[in-house]
Amino acid sequence: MVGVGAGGLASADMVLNIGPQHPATHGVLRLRITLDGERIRRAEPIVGYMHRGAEKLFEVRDYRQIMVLANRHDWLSAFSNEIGVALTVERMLGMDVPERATWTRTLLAELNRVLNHLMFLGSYPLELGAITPIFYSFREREELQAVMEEISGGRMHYMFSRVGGLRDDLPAGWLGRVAASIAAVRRRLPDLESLLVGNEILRARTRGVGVLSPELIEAYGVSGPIARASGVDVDLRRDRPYLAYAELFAPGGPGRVVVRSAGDCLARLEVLLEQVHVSLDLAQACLDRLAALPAGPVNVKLPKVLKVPEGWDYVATENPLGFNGYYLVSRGDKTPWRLKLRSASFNNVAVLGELLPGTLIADMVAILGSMFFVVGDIDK
Amino acid sequence: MTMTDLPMPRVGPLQEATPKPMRLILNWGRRYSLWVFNFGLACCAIEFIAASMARHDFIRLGVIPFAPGPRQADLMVVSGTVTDKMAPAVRRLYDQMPEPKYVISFGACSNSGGPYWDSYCVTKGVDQLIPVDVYVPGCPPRPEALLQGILLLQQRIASEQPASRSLRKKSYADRRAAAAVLSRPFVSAQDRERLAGAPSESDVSRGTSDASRGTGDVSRGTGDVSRGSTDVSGEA
Amino acid sequence: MTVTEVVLRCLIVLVGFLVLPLLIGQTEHKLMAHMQGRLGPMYAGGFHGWAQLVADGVKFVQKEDVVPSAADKPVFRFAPALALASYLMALAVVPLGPVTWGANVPGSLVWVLAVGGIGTLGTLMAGWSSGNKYSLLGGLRAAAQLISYELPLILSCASFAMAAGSLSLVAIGHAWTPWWLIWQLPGALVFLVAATAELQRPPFDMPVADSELVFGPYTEYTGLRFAFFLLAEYAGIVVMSLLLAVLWLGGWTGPFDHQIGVLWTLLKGFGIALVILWMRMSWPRLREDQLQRIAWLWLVPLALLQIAITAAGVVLMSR
Amino acid sequence: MARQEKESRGLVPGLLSGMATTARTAFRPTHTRQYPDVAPDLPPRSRGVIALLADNCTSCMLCARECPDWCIYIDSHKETIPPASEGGRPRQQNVLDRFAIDFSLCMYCGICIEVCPFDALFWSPEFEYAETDIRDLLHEKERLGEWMATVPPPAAFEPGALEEVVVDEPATEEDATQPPEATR
Repeated sequence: MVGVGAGGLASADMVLNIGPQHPATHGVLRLRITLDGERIRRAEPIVGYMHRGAEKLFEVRDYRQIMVLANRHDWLSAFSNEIGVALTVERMLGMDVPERATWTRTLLAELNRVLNHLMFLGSYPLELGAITPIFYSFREREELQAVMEEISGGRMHYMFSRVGGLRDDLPAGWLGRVAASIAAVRRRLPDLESLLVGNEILRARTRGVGVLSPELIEAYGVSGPIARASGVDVDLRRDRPYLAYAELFAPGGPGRVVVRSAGDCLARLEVLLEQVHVSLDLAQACLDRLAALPAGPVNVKLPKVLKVPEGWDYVATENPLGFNGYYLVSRGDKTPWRLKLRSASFNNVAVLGELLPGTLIADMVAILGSMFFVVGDIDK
Repeated sequence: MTMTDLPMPRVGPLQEATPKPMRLILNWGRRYSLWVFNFGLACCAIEFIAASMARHDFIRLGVIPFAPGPRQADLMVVSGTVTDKMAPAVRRLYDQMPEPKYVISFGACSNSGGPYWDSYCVTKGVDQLIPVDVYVPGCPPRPEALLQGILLLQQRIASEQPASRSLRKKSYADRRAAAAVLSRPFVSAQDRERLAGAPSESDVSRGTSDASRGTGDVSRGTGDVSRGSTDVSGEA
Repeated sequence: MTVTEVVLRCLIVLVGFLVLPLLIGQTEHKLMAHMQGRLGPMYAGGFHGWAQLVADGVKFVQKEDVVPSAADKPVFRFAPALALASYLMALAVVPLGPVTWGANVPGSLVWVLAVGGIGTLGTLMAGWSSGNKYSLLGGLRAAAQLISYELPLILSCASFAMAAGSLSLVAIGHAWTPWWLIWQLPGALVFLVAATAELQRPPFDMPVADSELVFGPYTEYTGLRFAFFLLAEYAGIVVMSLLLAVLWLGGWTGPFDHQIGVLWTLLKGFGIALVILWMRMSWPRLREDQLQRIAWLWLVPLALLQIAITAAGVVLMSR
Repeated sequence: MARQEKESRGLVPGLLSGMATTARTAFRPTHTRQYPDVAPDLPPRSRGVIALLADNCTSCMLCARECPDWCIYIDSHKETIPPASEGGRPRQQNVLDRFAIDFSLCMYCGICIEVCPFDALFWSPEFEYAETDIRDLLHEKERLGEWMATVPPPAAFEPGALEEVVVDEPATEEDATQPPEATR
């Protein structure tokens, strides 16, 4: 027990606002915590500061315009969001996507996953006080973003996938440059790992802190690396494969699901670190396959005005932060009647209310940093 | 528009006595020591962080990102979507910053609402809340675009007169406004005589491209100032 | 010691007090930059941004003088002066050479440690008077940390004093022998860790942890007062590294020490300051209770062990 | 593949290996590209600014209609051209008066460029047009024409692409080899 002995000074609880604008919260999550000294009694995440009403805007946009808006709610995995919308519409239209497009999409999705994880591998130690890891992880991000920009034109919002495939074909010599950048990232990753893995101070700050039990994960619908760090072995890329994951996650393929059982902050960090390696293997496998594929188109000729037949559909994809579901209801005209996004961060943050009581403020920062979430993904 | 002279506000002890060479040193100091306050909201915040990282490293220009809070900062880079729920926080943080302060609006969302221009809960442009010095276009803009915006701001600081900065205290529609906004008439000179010359032409042109819009008759802000909210209130 | 000599020495100490921290600050900028694969300040002042901290100073002078309404005004205004004065007085007695010192009082080691305590008071005053919850938390953390790290600091200094048989830093400097490097090693390590905690430098910067409590006790400070607190932090690094250089690395002893003794002390102090800066760039920060645990379960026993070794050594050598 | 969990490590190595890494990085060359002095090398497809080829534009308003942000303002009027040879019919022609893109609103999605049937709009990697006044971000057609000079030639495609994907001039063989650099 820390600080004043039990039943010591009669001290009233202090309500502290870890504000909408606070260095620890990525962006604008607000936490109202009730403190007794430095120990947290009650914690309540207040969301909505980044709610931009994207789902309402979807109702007045046609499917291409939705695609370029749907990638902005989780701004660290923009391409994976675009694929979600594309897959939903393609399944409702019964359209089959050319093989080269599917493999390129899988390659770009995995590169986007590495970019997402690298961001958190940099920002989480920053909250624990280590300044240097974020510089190394962003050096790797710049490497991959140069390649993504070459094919799509954008560094963060690629707007590159369309219903039925991709917007353009691959630029000349691009596959070689992707292979070179993957090799460069793999070569420099040990620098970042040496600052994280085995660092006694980091281990002291995160081992056994913020343990997330599998029951809590089931109760709150937490998904993604956070769930896998607590032993819940679920990964949509393997359990309900989409794009080209069926072949990649087949036994003997490069894909494997990284699981830890400890469920504390350090386990979440380790899952993230190992998933970067897995995603780099997957990207390399996609590269080899793309080089071997015969020449073929990258998208399907679309009608002048794309109308989705009446009905509804739900597609869930494995976004870097967790399950990302798209529930599309169409009344058969140019714009959807309703497009609901089920985003991973909303559930991941909801579990904070259960996890934080009883911890210290320093632990609160460690837990908050280890629940990998993007505020836009919460509020959409 | 008559320029009302204003009492010189208390802005740091050395502001009043500014003979010319002294002013150059003061401007040089303010120019190369812009403590930026990491006011990241949305996707542009990631590009703002990328601009402070190894590849682009805006510390080279003297912009130091380690300002922990608004009190220690003098450059506020608004990067990301300013929603109506976040607007009071933006305004408050701006007020908490000590006086010689500058604002860069980074990205389409903070310039004018960007992709969320028709959203029910997004503030269409952060300059409705706080006076903005430099607008950086892009969605999200490249980190180099932020560096160019900072260079532009630094040139303005270098040529700044203490008097012009003192106008900042003047309120504009009960909001503190940038000297730049106040010290020049809303309708620029050549616009005014163009308006006087062919009154119908610019309104007609705005009208036709609206009429041809076709997909819905949302009437966009049709004033000469491209967005409705900071419309010309007729005191040209 | 004529009056002019005293005034001259005070001026030199003041100039040293204003220049050395800027040097350390600029070194931190460039060292941190190159350790993170980037260039650091380049444009301020032309060649490699040498004038970055001068530009910071010039800008902080022009900032608005903000005193929060909820603040306890007189205490709020006076806190930075206290933090700064403590390190100024400490620097006065740290000898750079056999004759180059600000003041040569017999108990100069005790003086340095006593004056260090005032810095704690300054931080606590800043935390309490700012009328901001984060400052309050930061201030209390700072107080707990600084008090619990006074003890290991004093114990390790005691062992140096015992080894030299005198409390005067100049005498300790004279009594230094290379044998001390091994003999006083644990004491030096305890001193280094305790000094880093005393200065609230990473990995012990919980009170000013920017990701938890915005900037701890200094959250509400702007302009010149904030610059004073920054200057105090860097001045602290200068004082502590020079102190360790004099105590453990023998200050001005080294080849040609008669001619360039002072240079040796500065070089050794700069080396130790580099280690303190280096720690900031490589390690995360500890948690508050772990910090206390290290102080009481690791540093104090180690310092006591060191005193036992020193005592044994002194007894053996005196026979 | 990943380094296995080193549970039983001594106290010091983890901390020292971190310090060793930062020290090693300190002596390696830095990654900084000094922007104002060194221009960044941008890929040809980089979405910096939209350039307008005014004489291709027939003011069909497709781009203005498809743009999600409605940030394109077009104004034109009809002119009748006297018959080329006598006895012919006078022709109607759309003359472009005003073509403005408001870059403070634009979300750089590229739908207008994709949807333009007459190839009048192009991407240019140019990005240095920050303004101190938001109204200057409204680029009229003269300014958009100026950006045309910075538009790179269309990039060649990967050999895997189908040949019949026709670009406005067929991707000849020789520029498929060397990676196309932007003209900046």
